Amino acid sequence: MDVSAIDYYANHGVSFLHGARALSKIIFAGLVIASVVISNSFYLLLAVYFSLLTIVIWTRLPVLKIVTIAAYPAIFALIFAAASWNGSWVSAGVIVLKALCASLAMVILIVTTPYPDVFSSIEPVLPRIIREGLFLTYRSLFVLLELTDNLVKGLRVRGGLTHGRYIKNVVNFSSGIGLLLVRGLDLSEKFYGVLNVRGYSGRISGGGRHEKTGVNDFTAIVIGVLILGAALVIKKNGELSVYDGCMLALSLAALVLSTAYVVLPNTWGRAWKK
Amino acid sequence: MGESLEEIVKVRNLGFKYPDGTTLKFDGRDFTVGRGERVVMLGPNGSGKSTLLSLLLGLLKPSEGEIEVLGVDPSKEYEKIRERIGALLQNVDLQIIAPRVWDDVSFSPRNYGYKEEETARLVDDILKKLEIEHLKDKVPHYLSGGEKTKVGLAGALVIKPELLILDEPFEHIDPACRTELIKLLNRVNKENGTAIILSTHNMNTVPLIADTVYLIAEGGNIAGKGTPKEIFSQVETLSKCHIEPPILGELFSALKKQGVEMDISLTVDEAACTIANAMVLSKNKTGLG
Amino acid sequence: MGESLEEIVKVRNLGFKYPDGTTLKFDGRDFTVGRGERVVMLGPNGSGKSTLLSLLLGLLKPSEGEIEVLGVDPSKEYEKIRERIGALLQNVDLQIIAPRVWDDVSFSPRNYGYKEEETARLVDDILKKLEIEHLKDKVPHYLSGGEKTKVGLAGALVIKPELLILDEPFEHIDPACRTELIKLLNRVNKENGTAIILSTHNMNTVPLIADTVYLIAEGGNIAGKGTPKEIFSQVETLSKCHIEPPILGELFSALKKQGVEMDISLTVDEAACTIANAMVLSKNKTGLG
Amino acid sequence: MSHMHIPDGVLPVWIVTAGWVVTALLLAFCIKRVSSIELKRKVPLIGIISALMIVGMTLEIVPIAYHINLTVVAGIVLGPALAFISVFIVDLLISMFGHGGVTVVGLNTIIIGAEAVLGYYLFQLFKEVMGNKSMFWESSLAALLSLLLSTSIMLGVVYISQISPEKIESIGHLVSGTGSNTNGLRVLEDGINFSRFAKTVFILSPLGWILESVITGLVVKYVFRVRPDLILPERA
Ligand SMILES: Nc1ncnc2c1ncn2[C@@H]1O[C@H](COP(=O)(O)OP(=O)(O)OP(=O)(O)O)[C@@H](O)[C@H]1O
Ligand SMILES: Nc1ncnc2c1ncn2[C@@H]1O[C@H](COP(=O)(O)OP(=O)(O)OP(=O)(O)O)[C@@H](O)[C@H]1O
Ligand SMILES: [Mg+2]
Ligand SMILES: [Mg+2]
Repeated sequence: MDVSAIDYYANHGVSFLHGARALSKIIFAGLVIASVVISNSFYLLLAVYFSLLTIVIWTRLPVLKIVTIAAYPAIFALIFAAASWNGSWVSAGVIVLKALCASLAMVILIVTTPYPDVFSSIEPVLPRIIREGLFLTYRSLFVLLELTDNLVKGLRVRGGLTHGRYIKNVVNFSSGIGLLLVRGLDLSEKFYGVLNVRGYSGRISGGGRHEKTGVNDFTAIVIGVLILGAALVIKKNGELSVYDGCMLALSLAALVLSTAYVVLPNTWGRAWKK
Repeated sequence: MGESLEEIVKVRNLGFKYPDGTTLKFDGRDFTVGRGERVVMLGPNGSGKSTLLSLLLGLLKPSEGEIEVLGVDPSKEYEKIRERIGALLQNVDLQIIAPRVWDDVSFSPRNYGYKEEETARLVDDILKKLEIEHLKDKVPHYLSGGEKTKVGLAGALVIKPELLILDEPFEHIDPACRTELIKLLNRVNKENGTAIILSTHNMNTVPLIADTVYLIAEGGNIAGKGTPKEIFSQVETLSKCHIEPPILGELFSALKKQGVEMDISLTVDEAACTIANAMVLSKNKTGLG
Repeated sequence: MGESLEEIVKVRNLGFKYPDGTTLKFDGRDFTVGRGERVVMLGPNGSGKSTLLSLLLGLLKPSEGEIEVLGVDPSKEYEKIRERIGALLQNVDLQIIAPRVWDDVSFSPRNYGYKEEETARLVDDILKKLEIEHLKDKVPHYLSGGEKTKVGLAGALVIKPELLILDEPFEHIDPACRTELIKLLNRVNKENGTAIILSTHNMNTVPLIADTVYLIAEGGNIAGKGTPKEIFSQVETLSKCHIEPPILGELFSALKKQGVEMDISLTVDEAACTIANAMVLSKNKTGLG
Repeated sequence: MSHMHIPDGVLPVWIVTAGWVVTALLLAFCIKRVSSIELKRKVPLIGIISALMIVGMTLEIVPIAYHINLTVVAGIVLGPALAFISVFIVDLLISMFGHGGVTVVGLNTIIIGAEAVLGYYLFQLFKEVMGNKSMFWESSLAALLSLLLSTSIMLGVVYISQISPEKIESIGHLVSGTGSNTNGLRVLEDGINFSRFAKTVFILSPLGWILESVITGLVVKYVFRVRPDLILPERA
């Protein structure tokens, strides 16, 4: 979970998804997750994953990094898969793919949408303390990340983290976390002062920016609808119908073509430019 | 200067005690700020500058003495005057709370219930004035130190306050940026008649930004008050407050020691004039004699 | 000075790229530090001073170029030399790790496996030298800014390093404390032959603490190298780096503009001498003429 | 991996929904309790502690899945109601970062929130009983126990999820049919072998528990030495 990288991509990317409104992308992610939840077809899930990969490639962000970030829940899914092992790789694959697809859909949302926009879109359904808490958490997160960076540097320079001396490292590291906590509480006092002085009465964000709905939003939602549609069709017709094969072939083709078009002219590493 | 002005801040015999027992007593002299006055507070680390500013902002409640800001007691009725005060606390990083620069600068007007168009107009105005329009949609953690200071300042200035309170605004920013900031503050002071109270450890900026200087000694004691020139010639009080005069002040005292007596000037241009004149004079004098 | 000394830091064509793509190239000139040399880095916000210091400390891995500190590549073998280097990074607050001052100052020797008596002796020594013995049992959290800086410095100096690296050590501390700190650093430099590399935005301290000054321009470019006097007379390079010369430098250029030409002096005493002499001279000249 | 973030799509819809409902109710209860206190002061506090938990999660001690959570520390510093709210915020945020499931934010909040709340009460209890000077043992034991309990809750959730109405039939079918695992636990056709799942979790988790509780102990000990007012009940 590389928060700084995620945030940086969201704020500095230029793809069609970056140009879409937050709400459209939330709907897109919702549709994908809905299809993941209802579907038990290995082939369909694989097709969904390929489609999502295609989208990641089209965002022109570092593909490997994003896929790695989104792969985290797969570790837990693997435990579930191992526990429900019935001799079939396919059903294990279904569990892992479900986790992978859902998480990649969320990551696509968050690496293409700056957080204020995401939060503003879900604001209406949240109680005030959580809404404000979300904004301040995110703001504090970056202040703390910088402090953490400083702290780790300090520990290393002063011999507090040494290769191979695990116990000492853990003790020193814990002191560091304690220090961070104490500093953090000071910071919260200061935030409180600032809120007070600036007349806080329950409005931290200025709401979403007034963006226009455009072709990008349409594209995002249509992709989502198509995926959900496919899931529904397959659910109705049972697994391993002709549809599965079609979906898989289609998504694979899209993936290969996109890779050829977007990535190969550059190189894997250079696809992302500042 | 400042004597005949309406006093918008009055502090008398103020005392404050932190929960851990640290006690500060701002006695010795009254602390007053006139309308449109530019006041600088100097004092050693831990003398209580930030504490005094927090008291003025109603963030702390005095344990004794009187305090009046824009006619009310800030610890009781800050809400009444908060729309007339802008503030920038120590550590700008924490000053910026909202997720985007525009949201942050518009924070106060939105919370004070200004109309949407009014807010937009005020924000655009101040962003233009501070030349940071291009930062409008940025997320604060991608701003540089100087930019953060400016955004914080924009948030404080957006409601055209009568009083601006700044705690060490010049730390961590490079000299070029500092000079720009000083110009900006002076412009705001002149155009809107905004009074400014600020604390700093940078003595050389003092002559550029202060009408009146207050010296705070250890424990909060208000040990001196005067124009920069007056203050920086009170060598004893200064050393009592662990303060060194700005370089030019030191230069003139060093010259005095060497037998060259001149009027103290604290800005470079003035000082150059003084010295050049003195040379010409001494030439002439010898020439005459 | 410094040319004939053994070079303990050598940096050539160094480049570094942050994960987000920000690229710094420390080119234009080699960056070298001799044994016992006092080096100051100046540059605008975001020019890469802190990055360069982190590279020297092996905290970051260069993406290109060569870097050698005390004979080894710090990004690979920092553990070999770390007992010979002391460092204090930007933001002292987070460098004071242990819950008591004594624990903190003894942090490095304890982690490097020094014997107990040895550690105790070293710590007592440095506390005495910095005159902060009375803080021994205090919780660092409650110390003043200046005291914190001193404790941090004690923690860096306790192992008698050959090289001391300080990132903006003078921020947030009052002038008296700053002067004291400068004295202290100069004493350590003289007594132990410790080389010092520091970055600062406070131009007026530079002449007091620097043998050599490096100017870093935007993007890491090493735009200038020289003694403080040399550097501060290169007006063009300075303005390229958004740096203003120290007040005395400005004074002498202002005097020059007014037709009074003198050698630039950057410390108060020197400047006073120069000016006093010039006056006497001009008197004499006119007297003679 | 001191606790598990349940991923999306592995549990049946009904229990996921139930998780949201229960979390919503608990949140409503907590918010009600908090809003009587001054909200303006609490929001930045929640923000900072939630951020600290997320920072903890980004610092992987043993690579891949062992990171610290600081939930018990959050519980001790914030008290139960605020800690629960804070855990919800953390879960919501990390689900966006692809770190845990989205649909299961409700369930995960219950599990991890329980950890924080239990941590708080256990710590208070041990503090009374043990009266240790350094707070190390109190807090690390509290952490260890609450991790054990929250893992049990998680296992409970997974177990309950097996008893879905639609599965009841198949259970009957199984019992009469091909028979079950040797240890007598139910093996569901499409579901999870619960005993195998529990075993895996109990094999993988203890390393995480121990790390987390040692670090919790050390952190609390540190905070207690530096700012005892944050740990002791006198705090405002
Ligand atoms: N929250 C606090 N609890 C206890 N003591 C405090 C607190 N904040 C400040 N103090 C103490 O009050 C005194 C005044 O502190 P203050 O921050 O006002 O000084 P200052 O003049 O702003 O110093 P600096 O120049 O370092 O910013 C100091 O002795 C300080 O240690
Ligand atoms: N962790 C980071 N990730 C990305 N970019 C960074 C990071 N740290 C620094 N930078 C960027 O690298 C450049 C150099 O930063 P650095 O902190 O070295 O500057 P500096 O000279 O120390 O500035 P200052 O005088 O403000 O301390 C800046 O543009 C900065 O934004
Ligand atoms: Mg202060
Ligand atoms: Mg720096």
